[in-house]
Amino acid sequence: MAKALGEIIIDIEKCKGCSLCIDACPEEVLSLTNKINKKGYQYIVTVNSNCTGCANCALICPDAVITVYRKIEKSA
Amino acid sequence: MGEIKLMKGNEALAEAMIRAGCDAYFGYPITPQSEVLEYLSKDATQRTGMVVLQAESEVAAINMIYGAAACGRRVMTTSSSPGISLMQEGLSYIASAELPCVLTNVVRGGPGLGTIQPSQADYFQAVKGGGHGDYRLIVLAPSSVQEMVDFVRLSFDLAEKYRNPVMILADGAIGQMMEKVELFDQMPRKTEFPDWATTGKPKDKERRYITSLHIQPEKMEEINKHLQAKYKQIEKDEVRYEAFNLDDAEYILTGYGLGARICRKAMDILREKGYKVGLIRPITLFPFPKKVYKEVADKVKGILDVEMNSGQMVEDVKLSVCGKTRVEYYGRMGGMIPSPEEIVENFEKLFIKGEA
Amino acid sequence: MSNNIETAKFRPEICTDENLVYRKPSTLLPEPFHYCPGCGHSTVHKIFMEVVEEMGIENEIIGVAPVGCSVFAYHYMGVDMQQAAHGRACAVATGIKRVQPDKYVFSYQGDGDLAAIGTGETIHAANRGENILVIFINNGIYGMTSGQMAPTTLEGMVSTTSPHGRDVKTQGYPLKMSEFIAPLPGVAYVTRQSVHKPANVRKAKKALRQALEYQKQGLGFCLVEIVTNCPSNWRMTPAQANQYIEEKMLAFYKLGDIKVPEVK
Amino acid sequence: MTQEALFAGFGGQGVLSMGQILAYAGMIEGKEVCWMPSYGPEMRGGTANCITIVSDSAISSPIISMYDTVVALNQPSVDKFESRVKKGGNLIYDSANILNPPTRDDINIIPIQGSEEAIKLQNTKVLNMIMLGAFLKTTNCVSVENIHKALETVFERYQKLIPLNIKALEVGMSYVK
Repeated sequence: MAKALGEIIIDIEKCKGCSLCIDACPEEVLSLTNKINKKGYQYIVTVNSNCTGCANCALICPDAVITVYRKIEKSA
Repeated sequence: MGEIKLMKGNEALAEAMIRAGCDAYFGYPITPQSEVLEYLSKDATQRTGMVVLQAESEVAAINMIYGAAACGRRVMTTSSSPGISLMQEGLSYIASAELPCVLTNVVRGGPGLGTIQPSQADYFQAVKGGGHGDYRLIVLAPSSVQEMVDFVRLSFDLAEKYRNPVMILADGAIGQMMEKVELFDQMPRKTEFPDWATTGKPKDKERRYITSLHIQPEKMEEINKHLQAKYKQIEKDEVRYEAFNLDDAEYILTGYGLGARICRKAMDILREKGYKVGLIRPITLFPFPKKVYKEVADKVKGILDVEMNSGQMVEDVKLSVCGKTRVEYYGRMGGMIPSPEEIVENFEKLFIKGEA
Repeated sequence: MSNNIETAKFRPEICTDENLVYRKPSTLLPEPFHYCPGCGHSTVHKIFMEVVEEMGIENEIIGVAPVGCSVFAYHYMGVDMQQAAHGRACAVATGIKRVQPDKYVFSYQGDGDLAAIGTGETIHAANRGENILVIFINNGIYGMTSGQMAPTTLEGMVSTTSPHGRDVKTQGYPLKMSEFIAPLPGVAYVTRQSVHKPANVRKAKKALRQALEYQKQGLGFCLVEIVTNCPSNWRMTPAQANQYIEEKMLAFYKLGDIKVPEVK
Repeated sequence: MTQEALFAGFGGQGVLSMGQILAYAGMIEGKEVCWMPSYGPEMRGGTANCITIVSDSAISSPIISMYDTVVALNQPSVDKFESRVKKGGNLIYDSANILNPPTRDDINIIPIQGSEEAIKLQNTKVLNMIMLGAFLKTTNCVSVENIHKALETVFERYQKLIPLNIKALEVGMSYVK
């Protein structure tokens, strides 16, 4: 069976912390930090490596701050 | 003494409108005056029964004003520069049909969509008649939140006295800032309406009609002559201004609205520096207080006109002094506000150091 | 890579070009959106620019920005654009299209702009069958001027000029512009979409692409209405606002195609 | 006596209400007051500031370029307004998230650990009141009692928030000797 390995890169200075991606992620990969960026917003970070690269977060992200990668790994 | 409150200029204007017994308000959202419609939407109708309606556009709003004013009601609208431009057609009709109404322009920087920051760039439009044809608005320029209140009542009185539209020419800063205001008591709404108003044909009188179309030029000239005579009368009787330190003044600062407030601080700084500076603040921009300028022109070395535009009122100041003294202009445009220090610096540059 | 970017912590080996699934479209300019957190305007800008990038038409399209929150659309959409007076976008777009019929032309308008002050221009452009795309953002409120009632505000919905909830007796009924415009013979395609869920984002993007394809075929006026949120003026979090779309807005503004061109 | 103050920070930090509460208190105290906001289209985030003038005599210009006191709640505000404090005036700032603190030596620089204290009070929204407390103790421009009265007006519909805000005010005051 093939397994999808995903990874995302977040442009934290453009993130406004709206958190829509957190709800959109089926794998609960994302969370809001306590830190704030230069614009004064708390931003999102990844908190685990469960990402499958489904890109739901990037689709819902209004500010296009998320870049998504996905690698299909064939398991034995 | 009336009720004292801390209020935003736009809200104070709206409160004054309710208390002045206004019958109807029609408006459309535009920054920086949207608070007027918002404030009235809260409970104006519950308080006095007045009509408050958000129109679909400024074009619609001014024509709603036309309709309601022609019924003899106390009506008012407010907007900001681009919206006021849209109202010009309606205003020309209203002026021609001699309908009393009050409108407020909370001016923002232009031209075009411009900016939402305070400006005085609509002086020409307001004072010289922004729509087509030979007409004038009575134009009042408040320089404090208190005057936003006081001028509402005054405007209704003037509008009804002369059957002419009155404009309160404020700016974004006066609309948005909060100051202490004393409010007048609630006035009753009118129950009797003028003879000319279209309230349904009276049984024993002629029916009335309101129009600005007079296809025969002879008739249209008559209307124009009548309007011009009215404007002359207004110029004779309704001039209002404020003046400070004219007695010993060697120089005059002049400006209106917010500009005049800033000039007052500049005058204080200049007086501390030892210059004998006075201040003239026109309150009515039409009718323009020509006489006071003419009188000081003989005594002073120069007048510095300060405006938040490219120099519009300065033309009226120059016409008033007829070349008898030097008139200079300093100002900022596009929503920028001159600081008192800037005015002082430019005053010294122009008049003291002589680098014109 | 800039320090400002949170790099992948766990598996950087996945982040290679061949594994790229989604990145910001090149047609979207680097300027950060001025929109509030969670605002649907940003989402629509983003997907529309994706469509432009995918169709490879960034040099053949001219857009019109309205008055309203999206007045700054030209700061973000990396294509030639004009800014129009309040409500006049369809007239401006007509001017552009008539002198350059071989270019794609779109206007991007909010509900205040399109359905209040600009109703006349919108209806007449539609009725003339102007071969343009109108993207109509319906969030039931005036955003830029901070939360006044719009023509599309739902019955009972609170705004700063309907603080007791919209009273249809004195303030009129919410206006379904799409249904209103669809019957006009010059109109080719009318659809209503939303961007409050990932699946809806995909569909909305498809509809925008479809509309541009129709324009290419010269079929006439296309209107893509997108029901979206205004978290700031609805006084909600972005998540609550999207929930409100699901429960309230979509109950009145039904999603789906309202008119599609007849297949010849 | 006249106090010309500027309050600046991110939108949503309660910057405008700080200035308003001061203006209300000044009015209650029988003084002349003027509150002037910077206003813009962006509702959340972005920067916001307001000028509040409290004076014993009539206020001429509501627009000023130099301030007796600047209260800055973030780095952009410190950067922008440090140079706009009058010589001998005060710059009060929240020291959290400040990488480049102010450097002038001809003004009183007063760092307040406002954000930390707000977290201790379990409500980050009271940062503005902590800073206002520091402002009051520094300038003495209105009495604390009148600020309390002003809060009753401003929080007309949210009376239950008043005790927390008063506590925050006190915390801020305790920072200034």
